[in-house]
Amino acid sequence: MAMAEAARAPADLKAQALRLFARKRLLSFGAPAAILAYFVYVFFAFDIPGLAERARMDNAAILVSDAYSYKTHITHDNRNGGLTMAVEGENKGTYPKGMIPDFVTMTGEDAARIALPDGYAAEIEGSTLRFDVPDYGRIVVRVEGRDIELDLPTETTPDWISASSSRVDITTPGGRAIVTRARTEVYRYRFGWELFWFTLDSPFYGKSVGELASLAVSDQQVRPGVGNLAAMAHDFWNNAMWRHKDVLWAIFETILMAFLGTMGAALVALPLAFVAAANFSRFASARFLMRRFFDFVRGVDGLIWTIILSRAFGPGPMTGALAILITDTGSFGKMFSEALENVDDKQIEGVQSTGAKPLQRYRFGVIPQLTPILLSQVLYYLESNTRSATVIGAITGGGIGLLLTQAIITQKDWEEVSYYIVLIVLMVMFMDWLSGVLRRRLITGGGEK
Amino acid sequence: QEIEEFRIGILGGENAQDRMTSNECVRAKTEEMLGVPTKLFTPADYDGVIQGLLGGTLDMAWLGASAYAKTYLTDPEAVEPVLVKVNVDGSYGYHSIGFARKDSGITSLADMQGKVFGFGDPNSTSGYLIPSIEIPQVTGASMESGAYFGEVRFTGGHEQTIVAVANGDVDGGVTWADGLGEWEDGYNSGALRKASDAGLVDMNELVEIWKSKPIPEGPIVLRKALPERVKLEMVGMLAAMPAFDKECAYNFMAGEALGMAPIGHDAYESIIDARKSQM
Amino acid sequence: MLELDRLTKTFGGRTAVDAVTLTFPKPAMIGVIGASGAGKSTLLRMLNRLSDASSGRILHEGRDVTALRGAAKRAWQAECAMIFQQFNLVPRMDVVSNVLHGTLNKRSTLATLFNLYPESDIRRAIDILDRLGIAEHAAKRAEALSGGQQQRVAIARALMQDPAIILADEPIASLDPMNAQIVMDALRRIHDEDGRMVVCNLHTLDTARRYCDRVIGMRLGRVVFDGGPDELTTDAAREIYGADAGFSEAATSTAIDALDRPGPAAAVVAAV
Amino acid sequence: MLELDRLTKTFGGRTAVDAVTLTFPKPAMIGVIGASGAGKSTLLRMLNRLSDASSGRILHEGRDVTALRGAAKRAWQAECAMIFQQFNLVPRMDVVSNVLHGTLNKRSTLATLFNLYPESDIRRAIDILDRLGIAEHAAKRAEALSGGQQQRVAIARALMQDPAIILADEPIASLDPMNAQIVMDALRRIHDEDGRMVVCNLHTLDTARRYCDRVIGMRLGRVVFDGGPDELTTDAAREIYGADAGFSEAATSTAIDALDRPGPAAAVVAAV
Amino acid sequence: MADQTMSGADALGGVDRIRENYLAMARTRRLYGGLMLVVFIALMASGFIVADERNAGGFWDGVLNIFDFPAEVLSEAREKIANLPGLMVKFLPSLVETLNIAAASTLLGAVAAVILSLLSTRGLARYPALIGVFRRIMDVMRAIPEIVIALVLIFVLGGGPVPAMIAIAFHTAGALGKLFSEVNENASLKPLEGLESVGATWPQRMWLGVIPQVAPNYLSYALLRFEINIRASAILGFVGSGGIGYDLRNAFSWGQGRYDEVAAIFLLLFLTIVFFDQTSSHYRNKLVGRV
Ligand SMILES: Nc1ncnc2c1ncn2[C@@H]1O[C@H](COP(=O)(O)OP(=O)(O)OP(=O)(O)O)[C@@H](O)[C@H]1O
Ligand SMILES: Nc1ncnc2c1ncn2[C@@H]1O[C@H](COP(=O)(O)OP(=O)(O)OP(=O)(O)O)[C@@H](O)[C@H]1O
Ligand SMILES: [Mg+2]
Ligand SMILES: [Mg+2]
Repeated sequence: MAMAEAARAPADLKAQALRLFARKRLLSFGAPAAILAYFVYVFFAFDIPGLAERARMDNAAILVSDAYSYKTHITHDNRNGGLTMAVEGENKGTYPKGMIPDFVTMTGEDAARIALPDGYAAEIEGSTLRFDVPDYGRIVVRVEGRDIELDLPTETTPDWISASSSRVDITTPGGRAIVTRARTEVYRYRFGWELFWFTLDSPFYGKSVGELASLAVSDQQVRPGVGNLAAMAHDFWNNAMWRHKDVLWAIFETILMAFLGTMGAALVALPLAFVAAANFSRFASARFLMRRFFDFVRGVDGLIWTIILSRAFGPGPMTGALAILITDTGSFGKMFSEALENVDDKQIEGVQSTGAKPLQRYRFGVIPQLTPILLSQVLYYLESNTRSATVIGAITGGGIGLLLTQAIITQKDWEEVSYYIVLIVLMVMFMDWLSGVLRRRLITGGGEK
Repeated sequence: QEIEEFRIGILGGENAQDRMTSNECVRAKTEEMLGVPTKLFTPADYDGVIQGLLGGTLDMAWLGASAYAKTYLTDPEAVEPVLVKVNVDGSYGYHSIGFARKDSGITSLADMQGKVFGFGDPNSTSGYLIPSIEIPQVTGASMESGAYFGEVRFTGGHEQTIVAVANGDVDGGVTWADGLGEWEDGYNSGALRKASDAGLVDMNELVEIWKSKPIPEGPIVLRKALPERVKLEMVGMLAAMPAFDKECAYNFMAGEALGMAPIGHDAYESIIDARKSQM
Repeated sequence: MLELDRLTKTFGGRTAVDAVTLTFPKPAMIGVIGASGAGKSTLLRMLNRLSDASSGRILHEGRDVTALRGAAKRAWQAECAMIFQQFNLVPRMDVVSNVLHGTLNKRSTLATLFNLYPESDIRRAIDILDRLGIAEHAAKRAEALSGGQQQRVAIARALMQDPAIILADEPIASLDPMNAQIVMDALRRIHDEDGRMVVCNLHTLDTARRYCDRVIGMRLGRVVFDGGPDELTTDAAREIYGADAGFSEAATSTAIDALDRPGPAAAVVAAV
Repeated sequence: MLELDRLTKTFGGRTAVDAVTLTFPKPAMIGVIGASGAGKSTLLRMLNRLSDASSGRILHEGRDVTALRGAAKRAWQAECAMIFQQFNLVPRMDVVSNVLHGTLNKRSTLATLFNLYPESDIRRAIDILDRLGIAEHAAKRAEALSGGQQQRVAIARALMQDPAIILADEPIASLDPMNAQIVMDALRRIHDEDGRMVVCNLHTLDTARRYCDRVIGMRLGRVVFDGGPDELTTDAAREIYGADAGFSEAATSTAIDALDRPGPAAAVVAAV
Repeated sequence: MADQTMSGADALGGVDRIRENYLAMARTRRLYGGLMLVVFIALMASGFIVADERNAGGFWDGVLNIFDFPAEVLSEAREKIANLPGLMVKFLPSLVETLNIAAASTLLGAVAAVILSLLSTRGLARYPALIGVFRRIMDVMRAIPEIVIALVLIFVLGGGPVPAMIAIAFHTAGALGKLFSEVNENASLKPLEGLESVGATWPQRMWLGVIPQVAPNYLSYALLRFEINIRASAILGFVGSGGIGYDLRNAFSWGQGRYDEVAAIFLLLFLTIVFFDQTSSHYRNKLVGRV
């Protein structure tokens, strides 16, 4: 039995082990403690206690509810008279003459009753608004000359009514009403993205899927001279509210920026990488300069290149593509030159020994070794640049990034914001999938291009 | 000499799509008149349009006064102002409006001492240039953070300023309005009106704390290098538009207006001086 | 007292362990032999509850072990230590930490995540390592040790659990004959000195004969042999391995003295 | 007629090849032997113009090869094919493409960059592969082949160059004895059938003796032996390798029949 | 002259068949290769034309003026070169804020990524049935650009560093989660089984069995991410999230007269990025070399 090989007394070993654990403990507490201390610092540096106060949860509620619901405005012009009904209060969503939403009943020339959910109801009659709230009673708001009069069933004004002599704002779960001297407005909220498929002026508006399908196959042309399917496609494509055409173009522009930028950068970086690679470049100074050049264009972010280029090229996708191209030339240049430094000289020598010309040497001795690394990097960047292109587009480029940031900044079209976000996520996931597929096929499968 | 296409730049303030929509009829008319493809561009901020004009990649834009001043100061030969919008009452101008939340108790600039103040875009006339000159005249101190206000920030644009004030992110801010009509409506036109109409803010909850002297409306500018014929045709069409296409004019000018009046560089000398003083 | 009652495990359509019924009235050193795929590992994994039985029961001191869930199951695992062919240590951690993992079940999760083991445990770990003759490597990383040393660390971890039962799944299959002997000696000594039950899957008959009190032979998931080491004749072995007359025991031997035997055995030893 | 005239190569202060003067009046199969670092590879690399000589000249048919530059130098390389110990193929490309690299010097750069080789070249490449017994692997990637097969592809590439001289730098050092024999047989056959000159660096004396018409021994950059294979006695070998009396030829042998010899040789073969 | 012992081809139906097969293969490959090249060139060319068309300024007109803007900035910066050191000091706090955003979000994101990746690796997952769910969660987190979350959060939380931090951390969790789970897949399961056999709980198995194996790779990826996040955090400043990006945007936007500020901020930012880039790649090489 070889148990006597212990050279040192167990007591010694125990002390040693205890010291080891003391050290380990210090580390296992020290590291989290350092991180925790850092977070405490950040907590105060970022003023997070103050943030809790400033956070506007009601804004969040608007955002969320607006993202999946829409409102229909019923507006009475208190100066000139006349009722208009419009989805989101927008011109493009205005109900044409003779068409009214299903929850409105016209009770006169300038009067309408508006059914609201949960037993709420509103009635506009000229410049008078009657608003019924279940378990509370009827609120009457009248515009009288320069003043607005408010009649409440209770003595005190509840906190969901904001009233001054020139403006009354009633916000209830059933709907919202705002009266100013200029106009009386009632909002009714509904679930969904209204007019997503067809706008009110399209003959296909309001039809169910079944009806549309049967229309699509019937020969009876809704719009004479155009096939029904083509008419539907046209109306959807040119939807003035959601502008699917522009949005799709924007997505395309974004992908275009990423594609042109990435591929262009790869093409530019490849020859430059040879200059920066120690085993291919004879002049140390050229190598050094090329490396610093790579560091420089990479260090200046794509976004800043966009700004710099915007003078020469103006707004548009070309500017964005060039910005990506410039930044990634740096990234690719660095990676390719590292890959070049790791190439196997044996293959090059083999080709060289046959009397091959320098270009042939690179083509057969170097490129086949480089292709897998090159392709996988390029495809990886293609995916990640789709995201960068979204950001760059937000500043000058154009594309979906611009649409998105603008929609966010106006802070009211949250349903469009969610539409764009969904599209962006799908776009990036698609590019991710595509680059994965290409990577697998080109690198493991097809061999030499 | 001839041009191959005509490019119009549009300043921010609205959803990019809405901006395209509002200006679509002008684009169509231009295309028809000049007989070359005409395109609209909607960069994200003022600077995007200015760079486009300076680089010669945009041919026309409707600038703010300060943005024009920047263009002029960078390159006097880049663009020339040609037209300006005239309000219904015949004036051409608007105001920079300082405002705060009612529940903050702030009612004037005096209450803002030590508080956080928000500008909009650095190239905005009403959101930065004019208040940065006129407010120190009231407070008697500079606009540096800590000099009078506790902190001075740029929010990035008029819309952001309004939300920042409503959120309590900044205590007071400046934006633009025509100064006509009622405060409760957010005046007749301007950023406040839009925000209020969108249900973003309740004007009952905001108070006006400061109002600038009238600011000259920004000019429509054309690239100087354009052929004279093109310039003349464009000026003629825009000036005549309110007469022959009311709706297009309404969309283009973002509201009711009397029309367009010719204007030259001289009208903006004072703004240029103002801008120079900030450099 | 450990009882297996019609213990069965099926993978898909395949039955790996087929209604095994066995009774172990008192702690003993038990060897389980059988051809590759006979179900030895599966049996041990069910005992330790690393895999769940498809049917049948395991009773320990009258308690149904197969029915345990969550913390109770983990407590059983702590009572019934497992030693693996590939040692299954954490290679980048030092030896003492690996041994201390034997106490994980007893200590609070949070404390162990921060390396807070009681000092007494550390002392005991070193004692156990010393008993197995590898105390001097206490502070080294497990990956820096030889196979035989790593297996002894694994045994130390098992002992650290202070288990009633030690299960060893081919503990010497990855070891050279020299280390194999050291490890088997250690297991036997643990049984002799501590009176723990040791169940040991073995590939080689002579090891089973030499070290075990009782040998169980498995074939295609069933128990086909159960008896003392002396009853394990060549015929019995043929039965267990389903081998023909050409079966030569030496071909699978890992005992050191096999090296001295003549013939092709030497070459095979090197290949094991 | 190939002549080396005081050919010298220094690396920094070190002289790798030291004023080597040799004359090869007619194509023959020549073996170059010598200890590691003797300068064999350097010599061959200078012949192929992969490295430049520090001083001295190489004359081929009266032409000074050392002075060639640019296209003329590449034309010389095409005339004087090189085979490497590690094959130096492009592993990700198929076998035929690798063989076709032998024509790179003759074809236009642009066409070859796009892999556009004349069909007649492709036919010839496959004929050559067939001659070397590996035509059936024509469409595989080079990396998918065994070492011996890869070396034959390298020989095929050399033949594709239709060279006057074939230089082979330890062509069998990475191969097992079986493949070594196949490759050496192929080289010899090329010499015999096509009448090309073959210069072959070798590690092993018996290979040199068996295959070569003339053997050159190098030591520390100098030629210390030059004669027929029969003159290569054990004493001569001691001189070349600077070895003491303990030198045993068998220790470096790679010939297949070495396997049958008694003694420790067998073990050493496996280690080579 | 073919030597029978060497010609293996005869057995397989002759060298002719091999030759024809190879020639056919070479032809199809040439065709596909050519086709791919043509498609690629066509894509690049048409993409270029479309982008050029949709851009305000054309590529060829612009290329000549590419240095106009930088020249303008540089000439002003050169005039006021004396201001630069002072300005750099002035903007240091902003830089620190940017770095803090990057560091805090990398830390938060990495912690979330570790958990997500463990939950979504086969063999390690706590709830194997939910692996797909966690993977999709990571995909979505990765797909949303930071700017989107930041802008939405600014609306709710107001401007400042917190929206940027959350946005970057969110994206980081998804991006690192994917990389981490690839690392996890290569971790040996043996130590885990060993720990399971002693009755260790899931957190114990992960912390003591997996983390020691994968920590160097984790760290290396996290460092790379930190580098990326510094840029991201600077960019988010552009849209109102504070830090150095905010100052840079304002200075850039104002233009002439503040180009010295632009130069100072730019220099500061650039040096920082290069500094972290170099240090992190140094340490990454060390870490991965050690494994
Ligand atoms: N996880 C599993 N999934 C499917 N089948 C399994 C699994 N584990 C074991 N098996 C099957 O169960 C049978 C018994 O396997 P087991 O590993 O218990 O045999 P063994 O006697 O330990 O063999 P060895 O000596 O090779 O370790 C085999 O047929 C094996 O293929
Ligand atoms: N590129 C080089 N730079 C510096 N020294 C070199 C270089 N190539 C070879 N040498 C040196 O020149 C000498 C001869 O090397 P060479 O490779 O020609 O020997 P060899 O006989 O081929 O040896 P081996 O059998 O190991 O291949 C050696 O001392 C070697 O270290
Ligand atoms: Mg087993
Ligand atoms: Mg050599």
